[in-house]
Amino acid sequence: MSAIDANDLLNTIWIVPALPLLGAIVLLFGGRRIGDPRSGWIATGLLFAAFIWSVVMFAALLNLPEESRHNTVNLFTWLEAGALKVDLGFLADPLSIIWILLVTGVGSLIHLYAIGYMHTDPNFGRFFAYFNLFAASMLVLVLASSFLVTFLGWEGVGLCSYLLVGFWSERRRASTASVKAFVTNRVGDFGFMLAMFFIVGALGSLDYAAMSSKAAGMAQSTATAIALLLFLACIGKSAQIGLHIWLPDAMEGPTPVSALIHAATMVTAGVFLVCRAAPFFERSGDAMTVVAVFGAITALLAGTVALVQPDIKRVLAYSTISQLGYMFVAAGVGAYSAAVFFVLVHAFYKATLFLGAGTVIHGTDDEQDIRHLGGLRKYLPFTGVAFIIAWMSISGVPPLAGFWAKDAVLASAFYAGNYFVYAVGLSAVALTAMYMGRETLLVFFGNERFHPAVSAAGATASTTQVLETTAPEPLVAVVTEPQRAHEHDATASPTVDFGTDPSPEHLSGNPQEGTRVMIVPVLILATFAIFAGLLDLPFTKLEFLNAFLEPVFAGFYTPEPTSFVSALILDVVAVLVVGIGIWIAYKTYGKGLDSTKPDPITKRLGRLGRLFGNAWYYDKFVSAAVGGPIRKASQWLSDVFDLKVIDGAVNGVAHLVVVAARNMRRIQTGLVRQYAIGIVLGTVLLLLYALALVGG
Amino acid sequence: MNLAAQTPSIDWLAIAPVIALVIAALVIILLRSIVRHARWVYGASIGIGFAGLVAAALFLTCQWSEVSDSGPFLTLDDMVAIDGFAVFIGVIVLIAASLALLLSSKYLARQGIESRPEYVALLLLSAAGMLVMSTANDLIVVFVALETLSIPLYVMAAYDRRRARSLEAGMKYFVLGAFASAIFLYGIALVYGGTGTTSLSGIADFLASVTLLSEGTLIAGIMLLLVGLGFKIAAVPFHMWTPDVYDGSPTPVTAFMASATKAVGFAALIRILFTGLDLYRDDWRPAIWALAVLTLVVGSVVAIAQTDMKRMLAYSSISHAGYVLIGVEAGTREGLQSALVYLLVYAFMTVGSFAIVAVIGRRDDKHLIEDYRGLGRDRPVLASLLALFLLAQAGIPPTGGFIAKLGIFAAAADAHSYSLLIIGVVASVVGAVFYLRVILVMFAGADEESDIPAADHSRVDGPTTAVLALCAAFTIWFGVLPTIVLEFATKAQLIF
Amino acid sequence: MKLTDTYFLTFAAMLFTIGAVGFLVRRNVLVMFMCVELMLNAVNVTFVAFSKSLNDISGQAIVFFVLVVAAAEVAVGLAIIVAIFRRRRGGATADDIDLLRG
Amino acid sequence: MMSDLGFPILTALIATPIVGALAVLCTPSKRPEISRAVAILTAAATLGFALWLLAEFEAGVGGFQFVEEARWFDALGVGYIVGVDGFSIFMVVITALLFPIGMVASANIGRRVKEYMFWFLLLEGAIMGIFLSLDLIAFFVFWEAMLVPMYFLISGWGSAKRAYASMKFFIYTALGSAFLLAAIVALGFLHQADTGLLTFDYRVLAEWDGLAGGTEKWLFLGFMAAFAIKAPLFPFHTWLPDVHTEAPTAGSVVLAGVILKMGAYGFLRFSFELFPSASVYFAPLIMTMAVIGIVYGSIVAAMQRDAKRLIAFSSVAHMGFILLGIFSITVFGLDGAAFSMVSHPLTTGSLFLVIGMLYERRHTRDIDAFGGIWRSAPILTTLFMIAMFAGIGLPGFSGFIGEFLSILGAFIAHRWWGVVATIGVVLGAVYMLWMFQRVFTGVPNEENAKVKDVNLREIAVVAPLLLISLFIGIHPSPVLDRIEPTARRVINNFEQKTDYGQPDADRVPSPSEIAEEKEKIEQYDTEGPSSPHEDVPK
Amino acid sequence: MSEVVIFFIMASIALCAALGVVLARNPVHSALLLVTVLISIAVLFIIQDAQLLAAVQVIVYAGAIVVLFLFVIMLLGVDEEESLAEPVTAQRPVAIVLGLVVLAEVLFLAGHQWATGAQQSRGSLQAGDGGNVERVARSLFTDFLWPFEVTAVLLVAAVIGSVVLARRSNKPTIDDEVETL
Repeated sequence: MSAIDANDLLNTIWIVPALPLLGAIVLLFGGRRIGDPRSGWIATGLLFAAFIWSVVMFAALLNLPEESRHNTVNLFTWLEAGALKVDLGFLADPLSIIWILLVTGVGSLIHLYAIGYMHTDPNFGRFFAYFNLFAASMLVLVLASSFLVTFLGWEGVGLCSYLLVGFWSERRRASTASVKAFVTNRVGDFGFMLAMFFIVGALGSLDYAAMSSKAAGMAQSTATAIALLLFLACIGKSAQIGLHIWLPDAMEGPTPVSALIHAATMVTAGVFLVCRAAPFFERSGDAMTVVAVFGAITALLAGTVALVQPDIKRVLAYSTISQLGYMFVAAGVGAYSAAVFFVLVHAFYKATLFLGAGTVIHGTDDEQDIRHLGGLRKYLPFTGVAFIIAWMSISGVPPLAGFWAKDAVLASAFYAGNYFVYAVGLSAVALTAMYMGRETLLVFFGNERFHPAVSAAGATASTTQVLETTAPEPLVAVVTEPQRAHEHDATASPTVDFGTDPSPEHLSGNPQEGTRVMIVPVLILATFAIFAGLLDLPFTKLEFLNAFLEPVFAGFYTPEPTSFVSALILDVVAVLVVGIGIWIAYKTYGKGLDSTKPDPITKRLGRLGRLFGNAWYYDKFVSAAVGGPIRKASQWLSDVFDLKVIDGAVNGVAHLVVVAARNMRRIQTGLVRQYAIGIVLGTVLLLLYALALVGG
Repeated sequence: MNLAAQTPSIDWLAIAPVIALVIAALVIILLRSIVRHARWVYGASIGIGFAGLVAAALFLTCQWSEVSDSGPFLTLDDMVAIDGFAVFIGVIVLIAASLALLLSSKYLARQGIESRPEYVALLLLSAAGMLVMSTANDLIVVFVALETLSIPLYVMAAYDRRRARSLEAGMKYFVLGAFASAIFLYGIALVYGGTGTTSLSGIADFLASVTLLSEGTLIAGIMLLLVGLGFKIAAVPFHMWTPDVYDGSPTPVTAFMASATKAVGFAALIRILFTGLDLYRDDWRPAIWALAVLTLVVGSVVAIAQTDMKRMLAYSSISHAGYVLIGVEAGTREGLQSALVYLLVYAFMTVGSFAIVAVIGRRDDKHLIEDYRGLGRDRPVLASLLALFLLAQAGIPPTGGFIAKLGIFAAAADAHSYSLLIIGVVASVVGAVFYLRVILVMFAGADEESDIPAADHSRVDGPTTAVLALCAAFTIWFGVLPTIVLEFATKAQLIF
Repeated sequence: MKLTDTYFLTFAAMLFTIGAVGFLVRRNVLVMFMCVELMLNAVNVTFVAFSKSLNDISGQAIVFFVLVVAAAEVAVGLAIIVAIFRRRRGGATADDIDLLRG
Repeated sequence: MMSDLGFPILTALIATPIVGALAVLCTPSKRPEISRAVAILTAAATLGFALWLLAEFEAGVGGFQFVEEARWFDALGVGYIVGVDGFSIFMVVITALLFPIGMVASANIGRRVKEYMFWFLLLEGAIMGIFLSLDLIAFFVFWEAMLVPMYFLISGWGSAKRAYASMKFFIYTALGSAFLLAAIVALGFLHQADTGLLTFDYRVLAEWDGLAGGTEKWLFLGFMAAFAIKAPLFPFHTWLPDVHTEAPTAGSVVLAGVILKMGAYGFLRFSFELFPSASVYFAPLIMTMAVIGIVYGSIVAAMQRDAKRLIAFSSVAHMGFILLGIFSITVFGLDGAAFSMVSHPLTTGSLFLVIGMLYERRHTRDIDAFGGIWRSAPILTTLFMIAMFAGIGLPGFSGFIGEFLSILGAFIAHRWWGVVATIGVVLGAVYMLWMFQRVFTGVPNEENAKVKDVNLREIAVVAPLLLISLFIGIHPSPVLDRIEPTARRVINNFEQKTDYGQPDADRVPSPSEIAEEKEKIEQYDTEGPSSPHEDVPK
Repeated sequence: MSEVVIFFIMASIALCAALGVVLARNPVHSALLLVTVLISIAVLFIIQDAQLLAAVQVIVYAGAIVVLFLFVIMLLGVDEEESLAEPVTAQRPVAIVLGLVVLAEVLFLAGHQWATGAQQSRGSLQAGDGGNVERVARSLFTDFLWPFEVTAVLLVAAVIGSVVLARRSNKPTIDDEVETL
């Protein structure tokens, strides 16, 4: 295959997003008719076809000489106004190809899993329509040849996230969480849009090509502004500290959604954007430090919160936030390929974890509280194995994939000289090992706390109902429905599920292992979670990924190990930290939990436990602000300012005229002599004017 | 003794319209005194009345062609000025008189009013006085004409003698009218003292040739003249009779008063100010400005608080006077034209409105706006016509009212009277409030079952139908294709 | 002391004022008419005085028209009053005639 | 340059609805279906003309096309002049589109159908006149005449407080128009005083350059009074919620879709070219008010309990974007505003139509009375959702293009206004999604569970709007290509008549610059990124 | 000098009588005082060279108009004393103040030089043949021919109007109000 052929082939890259888009359209209109399993297979099949095509694209790209491994195909001019011209174009370069492989590959597996998971859902077809639409949007996002097209995908994935989180629309918490997710993301989009405006202002174009060629020559302050604004978008999309509050709530969506969108792909779009817009970050310098520090702090804080969460998916959600922090650390210190590496690896093990959690939930009649589970590896052998592998991988146990990825990030931070970030990241590693250990041990090991025999109270209400009625109201609900929020005053705390003591639920029968369509993807992903490290081992010859990505980040400074010894020392330190984490988890939870007693970790942490459990009270603070002063101010604007002041001014003027009319009408007494007074008065005034004329 | 030799030359064409009307009136009176109780006398008098009006109109046409061909002229020792302006006002007067006569023809019988033939005669005599007024080139003629047109109106206002309201209207109109006339007359006296003549052209010549060192007498006189004329055109603060008199008078009389009297009042005002006191333009313009502002504001605002249809229309007619005053204030040729056009369009709009009021009026002679509730449902055509006239009065395009107002505003802009322009446009919005309220009552109130008894919706008689058709046709026609009338007005210039 | 027109005119103005004020303060319609007559007479004096000082005959001629008008007005005005009295006996008080107002 | 069809198509656009209205008047009252059919046919014919016009309209021409001229009344220098350019062409098409849709959507109007259709068609004729007139007086005639049918529509077929609403609408907007009339008249006569020619021909007056600065500002304010109220610009918006709430569905659609645009159109068409330096002078003020309107409208919208009121306030916010774009005085901003003027009718129209359908089913607009509609009426919900996302400016829908370009223009011209306006984009999602959540999600109560899903007619009413929105959202060039030459013409006018210069980023590069640019990119394509720069992070 | 005396006497009488017209309780007294005013003015006319007018003043005004007044007063039987109490608050002081202001304004405006007009614009008072009567008559029939003719119309209208209004009606009145009038 010659180079020209490869370019021609790459010009068909639009097929990759087109396939799932086609699926989305077909299923949106015909999903109901096509029916339960078939829609799922269509969606999965189309996405898998897209994966195949992505592989073809990958091959085509590899066929190009390294320095010209980028190909832009413009489908048509999207927006042409003034000096701005934006084509709907797709850029194929190593970065985007890696990403589409990830999206289509992991996506296909999760699609497959969802066929089993969503089985018997009344809106099965619609679910897959949204799922496919998400895949298409995500592919557009990463394949885009310009910021605006990326933004198209960016908003598209936000939309799909909204639709999927709120998929079970009759659940109030789900719909609220979906709104929260969308709105919080929009806050980030604020940054994205402003960044685009800045870019148009500075470069006159939104194309990545223009960025690459011109960013280096632009003013540093502008670059910093652009980079920070873009990072704001990333904070929103990737749930970094400040705008992270939507992600835990987004767990209200079906579990495959959490796996695909809120773990593997969409949330990593922020990392993608930082990599894609690296020229700005590089030009700025300061912005990179911000990114790294932000990432490190996020990694640490989210880890602390994950430590005490009782909900199986929320632990994973905070874990995701934390892991995303690592990715930004990597990007922030200039180790872009490490960031991408981490994204890939994280996708594998986090998807495994989520799907595993989904199987657990699915198999235990929607039980999500890890304190009510335990010993499940007996009942869910495959899932259990996969989950444990993923736990090991995420914790960074060598030689699983997670170890390499985490090591690459931390080492880069260290080599970049950012020791603060390194230290914070390292402590987060310990936390990761601890909370994942806690979760895995509580779910798959120890005593079986779900069993009716063990149940102390023997409550009859089903979990879903409990969730519906007594669950704390999420943030947005506080704003929209204060009266309802007051109904649950006792539990009207923010989104963080924390503090309710174990109250075992009743489960009829034993937990069920998932069907085959659910097990297979989990196992495949678990396999990747073991071996994905091979993609980019820290040995010069084995840095496949790094080498592949090299052309994209060519010219940027990359932190490199100063010596083999230092690298080794760092590795050892990391492994030690991981070991400590796992050891603590095992000491605490190895034997399961006594369901009549509170979670031991809260006791051990004391006040800190409450702080962590309430997610540093950040959600509470936001709720209080939005539900309190902001809501009051808005209400005042609406009820007082608009109605009384502005409308009041309008109606007041009208009223004044009417009052004047009534009063003037009263002068008309019907008495003819008074009318004559009017005439004389007029005469007096006219003569007065005459006097003024003559006298003046 | 040699008197005959010095009688002034008489251009009979100049006074022929007046004579036609007077003769018609006299014939009616004669007929009435000869055949006292025959039923046909009233019918015949209406016929004679129309004959007189048509004859007058024909003479006016002749005058128009005369003026167009050989220019305007003065006659009867400069007492009578025949110019385009006079003819235009004459046309308005004749149109108003004809419409009022049409309206009255069945109304009088329906209301059981006596002495109907005399009514026709008085209408004609009043119209004759108006024609005199429109051509008057001497303050004395203005005064005499003013009385000639007013005295029949006083009587006609009180014509429904069995109703206290009608009598009260006549009484108030008369008492205040006499009072205002006395002031007006004092004004004439002072102007006479100031200039030595009462002839408008004489005054103009005098002022042009002499620079007055002491102009106090003259200016005081001018102001008093403004009082007298302000009363006739119902300018604030000389307007207070208007609502009461319009309310109490028989509705066709109100229509006639509102349309024709206002027109000739303005005719006299314009002629005095433009012809006689042209040099004092800068002095009288602020006075007119103040009158216009007061009239616009009071007329528009007080109308909002009215609950009676006729009173509401009375206040609206006051505000219309304000618009015409804007045109007068401009003091330009354009201002004059716009005032003329406005008066013409206003005549149709207001007569149309009162025609409907005359039909809808209840037996007890009140005209509450509430009585119109549901009219849109019961009498859609009538309600639509009233809506049309009201919208036209509000100046909403594409009715004639808009073009008329546009002309006024254009004149103000042309004369740089921006303050009046602004006040005028705002007043027109305030005015829209009360017109719309009536429309709202008629249409929006149609669905609700109201316990207010439906007004006495009598059948619309033929002549009234004709009036409504004419008024509506003109209102729309002028709104859409105003060229002909506007060109007519362009030619209707004052002699000086 | 020469008798100038100022005397007459000032006198006329005073008479006019008395008439006007009388019109405003009296409630009897007939007396109100008489006050209007006072005003008209004041105007007549004015015309005559001006006629004299301007040495112009027209001032005197005009007074005739005023007289005629005054007579006609009185005739009609009194007729109206008679008509009102026909309808309702009682004092000729202007203040009582106030059906129309507002 | 000037296209000529040999057929007075613009007059046909104005006259067809009016003639149709008269025809409707002649139909028997007792056979409403005949009135309805005549009316819909008329509106469809008008749409046909509009589409023909669109097809014949020459893209790439900034000036007026299809100009027809006739004398009207010379005494006041008034003529009948009609013409279209890039700004008006789409307003005409949108008007022609929304009216038949509104009529079809008015199937629930059961009483006095004849009158309803009569007024509706008259309204269409008047609005066409507004967008086509090139004579200021003729423009004003249509501008003011439009009030009457709208007044009758609201007061006759509105809901409970219709009397108040219709009166407020009429008086408040007429008050603004009053100043417009004063300014028009004054302008015409100032021109006459300067040149001796009395005319209200927009093209002539736009050419004229003899206004003193102070006068120009006053006249601008006069025009602004009308346009700002109609648009409505904060704080002149309070008539809008009341009127929207009370108006019948089709009335709301037209009101939000077209009538609000008249204000923005007025600024674009008249204020800019007649008073360029005053426009520049007042631009910051108006941009400030527009930005306040964006944020304020969004916040207040969020607090509404009445669904139509909420959308009304959203219109305040959206009009804020449009006005912001206009007064950025950049090609971006004008493009964006003019594009939004096409897009907003589509989205807000759809929203009003769907809310109207809900109202027909539940007879309430109280948001809290709804809930769980998704289960009972999924297709209706889907329609609403699409309209909602189109409305909040999701890329891919038309709303985004308009908002993006408007804010971009504002950002380039006055950075901080752009920043605040962008906050409005965030807020836009807030209120719409909350409303969606409250109305459509959750478990329906007994009454909401009985809500019927939309029928085919109702889908047919909304779907075209959404499809067009989607189409021009993905492929906006057909619209932008026609708008932009006119936008450039206006900007050029600014640059010629005032010392205004548009920001660099918005200046279209010269061919040589473009070539240079291309070279650079090609260079990058072949050689990769340029050499690393110095300040590398540690 | 004697003219001055006559003027002051007559003017004082006229003003006092005029005040009497306004202040008299009985309308008959007012009418009689009005006659006094009219006659005093007739005297003033004589010293102003308006002999014809003086005569006409006495004949028409005093003889006809005031008699008409008296006639109506008697006819209607309203010749009793009436209260001069003022029911309308402030009407009286306002009227007096306004009246005085008008007077002051006129005097200020015109006072220092009343007659500023052209001399003899329509013929002199003294020149020409014939006496005052003839000269006035000539002016009436030449200069003022047209208003003179119009007054004929005016009088016709007044006659018709008076007759119509004063005629006794045989139809019942309409009680359109609670009978206040």
